[in-house]
Amino acid sequence: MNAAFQQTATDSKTGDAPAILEMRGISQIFPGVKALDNVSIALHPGTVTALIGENGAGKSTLVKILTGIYRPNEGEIRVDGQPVTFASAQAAIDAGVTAIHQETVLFDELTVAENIFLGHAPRTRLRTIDWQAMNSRAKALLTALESNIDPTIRLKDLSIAQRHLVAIARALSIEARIVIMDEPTAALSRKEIDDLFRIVRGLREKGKAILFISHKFDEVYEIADDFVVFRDGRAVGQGRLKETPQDEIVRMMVGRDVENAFPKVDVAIGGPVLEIRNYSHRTEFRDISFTLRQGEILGIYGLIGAGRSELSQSLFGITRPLSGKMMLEGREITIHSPQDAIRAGIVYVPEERGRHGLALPMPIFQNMTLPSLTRTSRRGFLRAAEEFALARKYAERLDLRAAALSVPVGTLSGGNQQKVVIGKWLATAPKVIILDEPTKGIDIGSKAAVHGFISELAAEGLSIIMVSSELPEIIGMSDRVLVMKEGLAAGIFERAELSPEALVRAATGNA
Amino acid sequence: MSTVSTHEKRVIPDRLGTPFRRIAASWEVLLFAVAILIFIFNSLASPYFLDAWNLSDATFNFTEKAMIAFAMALLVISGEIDLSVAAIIALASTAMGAAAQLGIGTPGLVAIGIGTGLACGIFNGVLVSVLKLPSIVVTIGTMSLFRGISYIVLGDQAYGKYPADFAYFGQGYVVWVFSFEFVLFIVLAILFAVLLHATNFGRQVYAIGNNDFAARFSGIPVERVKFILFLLTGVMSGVAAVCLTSRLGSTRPSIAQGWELEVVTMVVLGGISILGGSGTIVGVVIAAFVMGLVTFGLGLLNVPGIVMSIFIGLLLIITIAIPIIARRIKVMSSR
Amino acid sequence: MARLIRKRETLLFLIIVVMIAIFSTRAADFATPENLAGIFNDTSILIILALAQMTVILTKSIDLSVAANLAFTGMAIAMMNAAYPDLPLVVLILAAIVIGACLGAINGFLVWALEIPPIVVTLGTLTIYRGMAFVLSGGAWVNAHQMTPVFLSVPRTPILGLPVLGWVGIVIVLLMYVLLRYTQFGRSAYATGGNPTAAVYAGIDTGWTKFLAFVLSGALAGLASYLWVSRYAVAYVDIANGFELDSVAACVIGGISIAGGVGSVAGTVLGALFLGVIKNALPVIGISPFTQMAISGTVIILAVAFNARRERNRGRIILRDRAAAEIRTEAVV
Amino acid sequence: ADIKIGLVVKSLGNGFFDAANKGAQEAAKELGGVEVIYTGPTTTTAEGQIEVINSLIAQGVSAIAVSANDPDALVPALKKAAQRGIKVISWDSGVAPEGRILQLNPSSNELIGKMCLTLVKDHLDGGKGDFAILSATTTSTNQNIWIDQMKKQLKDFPGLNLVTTVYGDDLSDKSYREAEGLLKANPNIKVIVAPTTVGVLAASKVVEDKGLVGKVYVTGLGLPSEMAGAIKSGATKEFAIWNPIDLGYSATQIAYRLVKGETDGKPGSEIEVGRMGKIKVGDNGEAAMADPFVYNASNIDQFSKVF
Ligand SMILES: Nc1ncnc2c1ncn2[C@@H]1O[C@H](COP(=O)(O)OP(=O)(O)OP(=O)(O)O)[C@@H](O)[C@H]1O
Ligand SMILES: Nc1ncnc2c1ncn2[C@@H]1O[C@H](COP(=O)(O)OP(=O)(O)OP(=O)(O)O)[C@@H](O)[C@H]1O
Ligand SMILES: [Mg+2]
Ligand SMILES: [Mg+2]
Repeated sequence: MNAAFQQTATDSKTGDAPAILEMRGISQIFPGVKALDNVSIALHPGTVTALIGENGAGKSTLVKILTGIYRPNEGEIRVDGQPVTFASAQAAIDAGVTAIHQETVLFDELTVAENIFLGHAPRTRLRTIDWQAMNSRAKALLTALESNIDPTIRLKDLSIAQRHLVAIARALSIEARIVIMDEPTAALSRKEIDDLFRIVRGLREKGKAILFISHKFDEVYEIADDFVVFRDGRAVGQGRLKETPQDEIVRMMVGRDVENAFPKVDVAIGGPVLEIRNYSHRTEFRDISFTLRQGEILGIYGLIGAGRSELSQSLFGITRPLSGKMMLEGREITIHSPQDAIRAGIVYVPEERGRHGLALPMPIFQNMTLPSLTRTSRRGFLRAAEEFALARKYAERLDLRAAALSVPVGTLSGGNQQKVVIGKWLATAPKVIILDEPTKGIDIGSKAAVHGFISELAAEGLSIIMVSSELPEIIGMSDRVLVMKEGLAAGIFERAELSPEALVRAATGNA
Repeated sequence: MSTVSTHEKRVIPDRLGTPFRRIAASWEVLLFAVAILIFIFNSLASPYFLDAWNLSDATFNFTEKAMIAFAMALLVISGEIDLSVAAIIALASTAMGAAAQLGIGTPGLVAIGIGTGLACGIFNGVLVSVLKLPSIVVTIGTMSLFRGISYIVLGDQAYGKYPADFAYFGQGYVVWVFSFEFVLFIVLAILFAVLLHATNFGRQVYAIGNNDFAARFSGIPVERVKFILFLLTGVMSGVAAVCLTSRLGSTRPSIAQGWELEVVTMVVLGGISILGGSGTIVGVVIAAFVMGLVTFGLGLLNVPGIVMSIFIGLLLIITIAIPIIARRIKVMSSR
Repeated sequence: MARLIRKRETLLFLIIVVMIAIFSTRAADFATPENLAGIFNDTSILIILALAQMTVILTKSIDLSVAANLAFTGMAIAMMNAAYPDLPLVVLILAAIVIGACLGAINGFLVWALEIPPIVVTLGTLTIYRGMAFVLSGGAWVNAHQMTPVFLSVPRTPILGLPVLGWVGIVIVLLMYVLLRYTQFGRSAYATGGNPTAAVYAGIDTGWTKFLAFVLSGALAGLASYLWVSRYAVAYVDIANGFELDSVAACVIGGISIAGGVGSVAGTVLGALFLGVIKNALPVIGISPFTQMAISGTVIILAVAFNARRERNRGRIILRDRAAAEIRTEAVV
Repeated sequence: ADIKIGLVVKSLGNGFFDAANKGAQEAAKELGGVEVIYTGPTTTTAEGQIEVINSLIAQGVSAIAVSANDPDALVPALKKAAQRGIKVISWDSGVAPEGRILQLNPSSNELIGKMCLTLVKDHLDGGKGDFAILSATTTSTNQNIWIDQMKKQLKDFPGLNLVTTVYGDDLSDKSYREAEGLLKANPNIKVIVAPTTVGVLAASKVVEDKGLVGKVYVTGLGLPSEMAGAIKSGATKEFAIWNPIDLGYSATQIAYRLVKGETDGKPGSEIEVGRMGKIKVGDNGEAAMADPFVYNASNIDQFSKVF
């Protein structure tokens, strides 16, 4: 039996009152990934428990189990000491669990009030939905969050940050004893975070058990009482935050020295390769200029929704900028489509791997050769041997782990999927590679590999744009960093000037 | 070039399992088994079934629809659909009829028939891939529009008087019992199988159907491919119009009424996922035979057409449901 | 005001009004209240079927079997009426609703439990249900004189100038409005189609919701079958042939997104009325019967194009609002 | 049975053809050793009929008697049948001469056209006034012939004014709307004549619903069983139809004689048709059976039970 399990189950050294909710020996297996491995944790009333772990450690998976979206392969959940099964999301809600999910899973076409109250709307005496009560209660909830969003407008008319507030309001609208927050602050500015924390403290006083997930240590120390650290799907440590210094937690999280995760190699940086002048988009970004030199890694940092992905996609020809100039190796070019970009040697590794990067049901080799079919075919006819050869070359170079090259990409783990995406672009021999959140949702081993690989590509003379929301990644990997805020450039920082404080200040507009 | 990892090199095989096992587990094999069963049933049920000429006559039941189904299969794999195919036949046939009245010869008529199909395909293609409208509703619209034009032109009239040699496409035989239509069907089946399974274009069709974002992000000209597919479907409807018009020797605006759903049924029965991304031409070919065999077999027993369609409907639902149920049972027993 | 005009429904309503105005210049008494009531009455069945279709489309599905369901159910109750003239009408109407709902439940079950795509399921049941109508009747017709007078007369009895048929249409519209706006099921339907993942997260059983939508669609088709058979005083296998596409067209014209989750009862009703007005007007203003089909096709394409154009060109709010604000300040300066 | 005769109809589930089948079965029993295969498509399409004809050819029937959905489209299929030694005749709705040996008209087309006009005249006060035609689909062969005949003979009926012709496609709802539109657009119309049952039924429903009974009349060709309601409501005073039982009977008889080689069916020949006596084949290869018969309130009850 796992040591962590014994710890929680037997002597509940964390928390004072008996646990409201206990998870014992939970395992969750996805094709190719064991997202959770025999995890046991307990949540106590009046306590904020921080769940800490690297990307892909399994935090969100735990949340989804607790909210009835996944059914774990092994283990049991107890509420008030009674074993329960969360057969559906509704069952979890009925058992008193509410959650703010990491992705804002809401309804564009419904109103704000409805997004908040869907599934538990106030009813009239005739059991019909009471829109008036719903709107006024939604208004009250949003006001408590210091937001003046009109509850009757449709969600599609809100900004990303406002959507997050709606998601928070939704979680709070459910009368629950257990409140789970999966990175609720990621898209919020400092003021909104303060409002949220005020509410969290209120909940704690009312005796709710709160599970709080965040990558930001300052926030964790500010709001949480206890902590649990996940690494590679296992609970590797827990305790009281007051008694545990940050570097100890970081060590548990990463399992080794942090610097290793960012094997930045110093390379000689050459002349300008890509110059962007006054790039503007009608609605997404405005007036962006920068220069990318050979062998350079240009980081782009910002809050979620700052417009980084849109900027990257317009460089790749997915969306068209309204105005601005692009120069590649000194020549001005215009890019109308991804085909143009690929021909010019600019490629893009998208943020949403599953949605934009891969055709998940198709085999690995077919995904790998998709942009370079002209290389593996003759006169438009496919040649399987050539395709396998090309796929094998990059699979081996990236140390891809797969049962065969003909298995669907969807069966691979996140890190290996990312390798396929990167591999398919390397096969086109690009000059500039744009990586949008290259390590999002990738497990720790693959992550270091991806970082090492990025460094190596730079060393080979490739120019790299790396969009990332992760400060350590940005700081660890970039030669220079462009910070974006609400679609505008908020500053460019040289490597020497990089510090978490400076970047966050630029990205949020306050300290 | 060095590798990043310090791991020793592992060899990833190209494929898993033997070719035989891969094929044995496929939809096409299931469907083929169904076809064989129906064949056996038919031979037992009717003494007239096993006769070369009778079987040859029976192929006319499906050859024209199957020609459209090949193109429709590609379209459905790419995630689109065209419900206007039968209306295109009507319009193309009307155009040929009008031309025939003007004394235009057979080659001209064929060109006009296929050309009309092409024009209709382009029209659909523009609406879907340039204006980005949802194909299922757009083609419900063009379905009325195309046939409507036929009605405006022909009204209660009919075109007849096609040149004598025009009859060859629908009534001629290449060798022995093999009709021109059947031979064309086989040739087109091979062409479409090659196009879908052995060319870059076919690969792009699959990629678009599996994930058209990812396809776009991989530099595939998604709109252009879809446009070409609509155009191809239009052309194939034009070809089917030539065959059908030649076979009937007359044109009325109500020609080929209701064929769109039969073509879609054939495509779906052939194992093409209506959600896009998977399926093969072999499947469609077998489905064409299955539908032809069911219709002909029941026809020999003088079962009314509408009762046959019950069988086709059941066949459709059951053959789609079987693999799903089988998978369920497998998952349940593995739990 | 600006917001009012921006609404699709208002626009569609205006278009219908303009159409009626144009038609009445060609046919003098086209715009009289009696005639308009007549058109509404005539369109009621399409409205009911379109509302049935809408509920299903909202959940990201489609029901191509509504018309076949109508044909089978209509045949079944017409035969019941002919065979047992003593059965009270209420029983027959209930039977129609129940039979329709059962056929809908078969669709719903296949979609829910086996997760077969709805278009495949209903493509199959479309032929099966109509075929069953043939098997049931042996192809024979049930004619007016075989039906009881009550069976025939109730929907055409006028109340306040509008026949009961029209009133049934109005009641169904109101019920559907309440159902979709004020009940858990209605909102679940929007959620299921609007964002299936989010719906699951919100505790909605999306499969069950689809099932219910199909059952409802079937029940409404069943009700429509009685209205149809009684209105046209005949039942045969081919009744309402092709009506499934009309019902989809009405939804699309009314702004229901075929991708699910978007649309309103008012839109659907207006979409159906739009088709109804055209269908009724063309014969009256002497448009050749042969051009009618092309006209309705063109109208559908234009409606789809129009709806889609309004959906596009959305961006993120921050810059959009900023751009709008700048334009406004520029205008002031 | 050693002689199999395929009786192919425009569509199954049509009362008229079911009645014709009754007659055909009667003839078969009378002749002995004959099996009649009653078949047809379920919707009135030529493509459907071709499939049915192909399966009859495959079954090796001795004769095919067809009522065609399209006079030209069936010709190739029927020629193929003839090549395989099958005797082909058409009845009711004809096939182009190349496709058949002879065509058996239920009555002569002139007579039917005249009958329709007479019915209209009888419904009009003083035999004068406006009327309109509500037909089936725009492609139905015999309806079109009859409408042609009516137009040709209109000069013999001074005072009758044909306003327009509309098509209800043999769909109840479309016919209903067309009839409604007709009356709205042309308030002077006093009679609607529909040479198809669906049309007469739909138009009489409109007359009834609009409260126009006694002001506007509907007449035309229809089956007594289907028309009984319209007569009862008063929307229709009288209508006509030939006897479909006799038609099916005669078609079967003729097919039998052709198979037996008792006649070649060439123009000018006379064919023995059992209880119907002799039928003479005209110069155009067409034969006519008998005059249409008029039904009204006095005899409708009796006949609506028969067909
Ligand atoms: N539906 C799924 N199918 C397959 N693999 C999955 C699925 N969901 C999660 N995973 C994998 O499980 C692992 C844990 O993912 P999870 O989202 O729980 O991480 P996380 O700790 O929340 O990371 P982050 O901090 O980035 O949110 C990852 O390797 C991820 O790729
Ligand atoms: N107000 C908004 N309304 C609708 N969609 C939005 C809005 N803001 C952002 N988005 C969408 O959210 C996604 C994230 O925004 P974007 O990619 O431009 O920003 P980012 O800085 O890259 O953030 P991320 O960290 O999510 O990558 C994009 O797909 C964008 O279109
Ligand atoms: Mg997470
Ligand atoms: Mg992004």
